[in-house]
Amino acid sequence: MFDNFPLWPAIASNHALPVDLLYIFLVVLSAVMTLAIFATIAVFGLKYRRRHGREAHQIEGSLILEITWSVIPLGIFMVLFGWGAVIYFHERTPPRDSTEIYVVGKQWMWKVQHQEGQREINELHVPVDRDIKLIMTSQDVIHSFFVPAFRLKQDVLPGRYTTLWFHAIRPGTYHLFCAEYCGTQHSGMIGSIIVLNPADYEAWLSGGGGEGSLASTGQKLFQQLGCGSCHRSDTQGRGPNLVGVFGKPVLLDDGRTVTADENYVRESILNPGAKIAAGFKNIMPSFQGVVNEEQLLSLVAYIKSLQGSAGAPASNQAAAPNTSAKPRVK
Amino acid sequence: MATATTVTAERENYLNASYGFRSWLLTTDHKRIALLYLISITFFFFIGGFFALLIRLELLTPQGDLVQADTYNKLFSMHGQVMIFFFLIPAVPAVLGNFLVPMMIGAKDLAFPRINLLSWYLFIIGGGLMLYTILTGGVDTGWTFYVPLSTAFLGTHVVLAAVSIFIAGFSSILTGLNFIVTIHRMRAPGMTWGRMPLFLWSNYATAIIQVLGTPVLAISLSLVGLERLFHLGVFNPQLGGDPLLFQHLFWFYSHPAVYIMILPGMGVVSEIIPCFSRKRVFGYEFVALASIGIAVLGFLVWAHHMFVAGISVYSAMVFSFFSYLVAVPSAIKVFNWTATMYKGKIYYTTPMLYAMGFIGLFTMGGMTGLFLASLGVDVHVTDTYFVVAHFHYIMVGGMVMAYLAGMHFWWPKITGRMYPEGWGRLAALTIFIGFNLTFFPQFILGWTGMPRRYHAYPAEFQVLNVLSTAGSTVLAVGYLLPMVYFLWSLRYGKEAGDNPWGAAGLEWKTTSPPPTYNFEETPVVTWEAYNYDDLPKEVPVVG
Amino acid sequence: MEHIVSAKIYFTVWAVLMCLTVTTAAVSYLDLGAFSIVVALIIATLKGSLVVLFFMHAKYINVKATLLVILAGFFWLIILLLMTMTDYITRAWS
Amino acid sequence: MSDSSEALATHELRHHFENMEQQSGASSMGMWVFLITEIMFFGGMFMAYLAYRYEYFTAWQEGSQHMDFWIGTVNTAVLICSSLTMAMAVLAIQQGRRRLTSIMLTITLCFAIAFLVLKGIEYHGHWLAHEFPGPSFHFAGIDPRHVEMFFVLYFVMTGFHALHVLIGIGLVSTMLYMNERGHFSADYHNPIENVGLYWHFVDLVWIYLYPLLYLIGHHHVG
Ligand code: HEA
Ligand code: HEA
Ligand code: HEC
Ligand code: CUA
Ligand SMILES: [Cu+2]
Repeated sequence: MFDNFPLWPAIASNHALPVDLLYIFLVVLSAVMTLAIFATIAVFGLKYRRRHGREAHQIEGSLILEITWSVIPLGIFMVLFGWGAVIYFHERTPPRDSTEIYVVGKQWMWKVQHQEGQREINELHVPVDRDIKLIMTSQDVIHSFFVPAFRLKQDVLPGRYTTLWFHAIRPGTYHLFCAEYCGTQHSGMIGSIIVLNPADYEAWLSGGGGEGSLASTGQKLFQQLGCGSCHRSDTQGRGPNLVGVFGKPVLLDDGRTVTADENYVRESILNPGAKIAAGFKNIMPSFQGVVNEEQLLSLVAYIKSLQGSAGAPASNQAAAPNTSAKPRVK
Repeated sequence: MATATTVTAERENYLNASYGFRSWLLTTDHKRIALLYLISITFFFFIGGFFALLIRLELLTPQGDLVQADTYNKLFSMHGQVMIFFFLIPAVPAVLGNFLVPMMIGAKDLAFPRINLLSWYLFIIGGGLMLYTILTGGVDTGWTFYVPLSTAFLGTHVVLAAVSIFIAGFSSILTGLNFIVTIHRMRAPGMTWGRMPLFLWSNYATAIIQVLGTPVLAISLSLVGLERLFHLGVFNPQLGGDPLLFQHLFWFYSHPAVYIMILPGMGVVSEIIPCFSRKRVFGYEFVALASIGIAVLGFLVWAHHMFVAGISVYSAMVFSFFSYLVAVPSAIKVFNWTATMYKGKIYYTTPMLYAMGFIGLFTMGGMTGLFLASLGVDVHVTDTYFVVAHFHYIMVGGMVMAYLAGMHFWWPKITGRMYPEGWGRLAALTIFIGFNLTFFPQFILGWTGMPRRYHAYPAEFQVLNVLSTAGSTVLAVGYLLPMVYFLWSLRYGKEAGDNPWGAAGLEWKTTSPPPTYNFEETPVVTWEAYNYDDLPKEVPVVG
Repeated sequence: MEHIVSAKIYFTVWAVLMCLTVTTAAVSYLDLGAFSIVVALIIATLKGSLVVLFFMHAKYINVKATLLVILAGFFWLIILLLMTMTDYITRAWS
Repeated sequence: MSDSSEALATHELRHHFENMEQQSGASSMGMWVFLITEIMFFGGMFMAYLAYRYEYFTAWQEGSQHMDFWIGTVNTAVLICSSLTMAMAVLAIQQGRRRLTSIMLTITLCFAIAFLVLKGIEYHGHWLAHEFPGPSFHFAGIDPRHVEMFFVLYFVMTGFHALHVLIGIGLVSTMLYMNERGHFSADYHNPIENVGLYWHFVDLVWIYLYPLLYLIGHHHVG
């Protein structure tokens, strides 16, 4: 709004408007209520200020008034609750076919990997008018991905994936902040979100020196780590066939069923024993300390890409030693 | 009124009953312990305020130029920890509560006087450790100690700070324990629950929270300590530990703790407004029960601090819902205080000015709490200056004002002297103006997206930050004033007399300052609370 | 004023507690699936109640407020456990 | 001792109470309030246990199988017996039988020490089996990391419990000493009662720790 004295953050995503509306409602509501209370105090204060010869009237209270001023606020509060919850629910349910982008936070930078293979640091290029879903994790402490212009924020946790989705509506460059205190350079963990027109975005995509798509990086890794020696595209492997697993329910050997989402795949690679697929033995080694967060994400992307008949896992690749993988940076 | 500053042969009271350091440091008199607390927390308030001023100075310019990033992080961490655990939590309960609870129910002392003294010593040990932490390099965890940052990534005195807060927590538990037992078991004949001043109700509610919440803080800090010292990583993500579990445990205490920090202030205001309106409080039962309601419901809302932390969507909704429920009793209180002024006879004394300031600023702070409790809006404003403004409105605008209101109101009882009224009003006004100038801009900063705990910030936020810093200097002057004139009044203040305000309440029925055992003989209560129809129609000192 | 519980009651309670301990230990040899923890906790709660009621005299306390204190303790414990579990249990839903 | 009788007099009714009943009522209520803070303190650990057991079901089963079932069971019995003797100590002093009180307190102490010794043996066994969390932790079975978490909680919970036993030993010893010096009588024995309450509480915590740690996975080895 004003360069030096902003009163309103830019409005740049589909979430901005609903949040702003609720916010405006809240501002008006509380301004009215606060002014009403200030005014009442002022009026009483003047009208009944001490004067000689006037005495206070003793009043016990009034049940009707008490009920009124409990029930009416309660009603208003319930509206606020419902309204806020609806917005939140919408913010937390990404549309099915959103474009996925992977984000890793670490002290004190944001690392971004696109499906197409582009990598960025402290910058995120996204096209306007497309549903984008961010899948995020942290390499060390808790960070928080905050884009004021999108009215969005989500903590980024070590050991787990959290997600965020939006639909940018206006090209431009916007602030990206880390909003969870994460140590010395917390305030330096900032960057920009660059929202591009579709054409500019295509240009940007082709310009960047990507090393092949993320899934293909994952595929290479899959081969290097020897995953394929157990996970084959037929039913003969010692491990389950991973084609088509992602997004489906998996029956575990203790009888429970879980959905194979990003967190499940992640846990399966780092702590295979925690949840064992029914019908298999717990023979898969843990890859904790062998793959870092970014490699993990590429594996996830790869396993996700194994939908139906598309690229089957490389089946007869010999088990390669793990040395080629970079040790996990700490 | 006696204007003489000449010391007439004084009656024996708790101040002159005995002399010497020993008689203070080994005292079990609740009134003396209250004074020990008063001195200690005032000291910590100025330390915390000093850090606040440094924070504000750093934020005068967008670049991080005054102090290093690490230093800045220590500043806000220690500001938060000192202000919360060593100033605001003990402020009203341990000073005014200690002084007044036994007197208001007509008892000679708290139920466990020695435990009361022990609680002060624990406070001092905890405080001493905190000072040691500060002097030997400080701690930069934020006041929230979030893991795994605090357990695995920081090289500062995390364990020391945690231990100091653990110990201070015990002191707080013991105060609460004492109040609960005292209020249950020590009431004078005729002092039924329905006749208790609202100050007691709110301190009772506070005590419930102290007793039931603080141990959970103790265990969560212990677990942080164990993880740092012995690799017992309950929250360690490498072992599948969940950082959110720490947050659940921390906020299970720390949200109710915000009510530890406001309920006693509400109690103070519930005494002052009737007194200076010369009438009964409006809707006594509702104000009393609202305190208990806040204490209980306050335990059901903690995860509203975690809406973007990665908790489940459904759980977030449950906690948002309860956050709105807990706002209802606060609303009831605000309306009842306002209604108490209706058809009263209103005196603009210093305590009353503070109390009115409290209502206004608490309302604003509470209302912005409703913004935060709303899931959709909180996602945007959480961890921004909007939150910082919200809680300073309640804690500084609300509670510190209430604390000052109470100090002025009971100063004559505590010391037997009046403070200078003109200066008092001037200070109240200065604080009100300085406060709003400091913290109102922060709402806008937060809404436009400035994150909290930022050592440096984008240039467009500068103007509002400058305003805020300017305000904080006004505020500093405002807080120094009472320090000066309170000390002045100890010697030169007018003698107060037993009941200068013509106020209800047993504490005004004894002498000022009160004798060691409070009453010559145990009073028998035959009247309702706030019986202003039986009291002087005018405030004696004002006329 | 204060209630004196007879030694006989103490010994009976003690005997029951010992029996329950043996029972719960014995039952642990059976594979009851998900129920084994349920059974174990029911027995523990029985034992706990006996300790609180008799050894700790809760049954004989005539001060209502003290009873309230005890109930509050357990009630708040349940708040802590239940409300936190609302998060863990529903995390997988979305 | 001459000052002990004086102490007796001042201990009987402290100045700020109206009468003995008010004093002893306040004292036992105060103790209960203290105990519920203890409930919440342990509650935090039970919370951690519950959340992780929910998430890492198998690992909890596994970990529990590596508990020393017999020591755990015997220790449960030891604590129950100590609770009985503690209760008897309170009963004895209520009846003014000082000597019996001392005997009962002494037996309680013996049980408490036995508990700690057994616990120590158990810890030692875990140490030898590389079951102490940290760099030396080693576990061959399924899901070692989460099993390590089980052991973390095991040590934290039993460790804090053992600390309480230790404090209990200190308190019971103090009572024993004071009783020998003649501080207590049928009319005045609040401290013993409160220590009794404390001691039963320590037992109560163990009554829950025992199934949660030792029994949940036991049948697999049985
Ligand atoms: C004394 C301290 C205190 C008090 C009393 C409160 C009271 C409230 N607080 Fe606040 N809060 C804090 C101190 C306090 N808070 C602190 C310190 C933090 C930050 C911690 C940190 O992260 O460092 C915080 C953070 C905080 C958050 C988390 C923000 C975030 O980090 O994302 C939330 C979210 O729900 C919240 C909500 C509330 C609500 C709903 C109340 C309610 O109780 C308020 C109820 C009062 C009113 C509503 C006003 C009076 C009502 C009326 C006049 C009725 C009329 C109104 C209508 C009809 C609309 N607070
Ligand atoms: C009781 C609680 C309390 C109180 C009273 C205050 C009082 C003040 N607070 Fe603070 N504040 C917190 C609790 C409190 N605060 C908490 C919990 C946090 C969060 C910490 C965290 O993020 O972890 C916080 C954070 C916080 C921040 C955000 C820091 C950040 O996120 O980067 C800011 C910034 O402006 C701030 C400012 C102030 C100011 C200007 C005051 C003023 O009101 C202070 C006025 C008082 C004085 C100015 C004292 C006057 C004394 C002198 C003038 C003498 C000088 C002293 C000596 C020479 C020894 N506080
Ligand atoms: C020694 C054989 C082996 C190797 C090598 C191996 N796995 Fe596995 N994997 C298994 C077995 C067996 C299972 C099923 C049991 C289980 O869930 O632990 C499994 C399960 C999985 C699952 C869960 C699938 C489902 O249907 O539940 C994923 C995902 C997975 N592995 C990925 C990988 C990746 C990625 C690698 C390489 C980095 C890898 N695996 C290496 C044997 C192996
Ligand atoms: Cu990363 Cu703050
Ligand atoms: Cu809160």
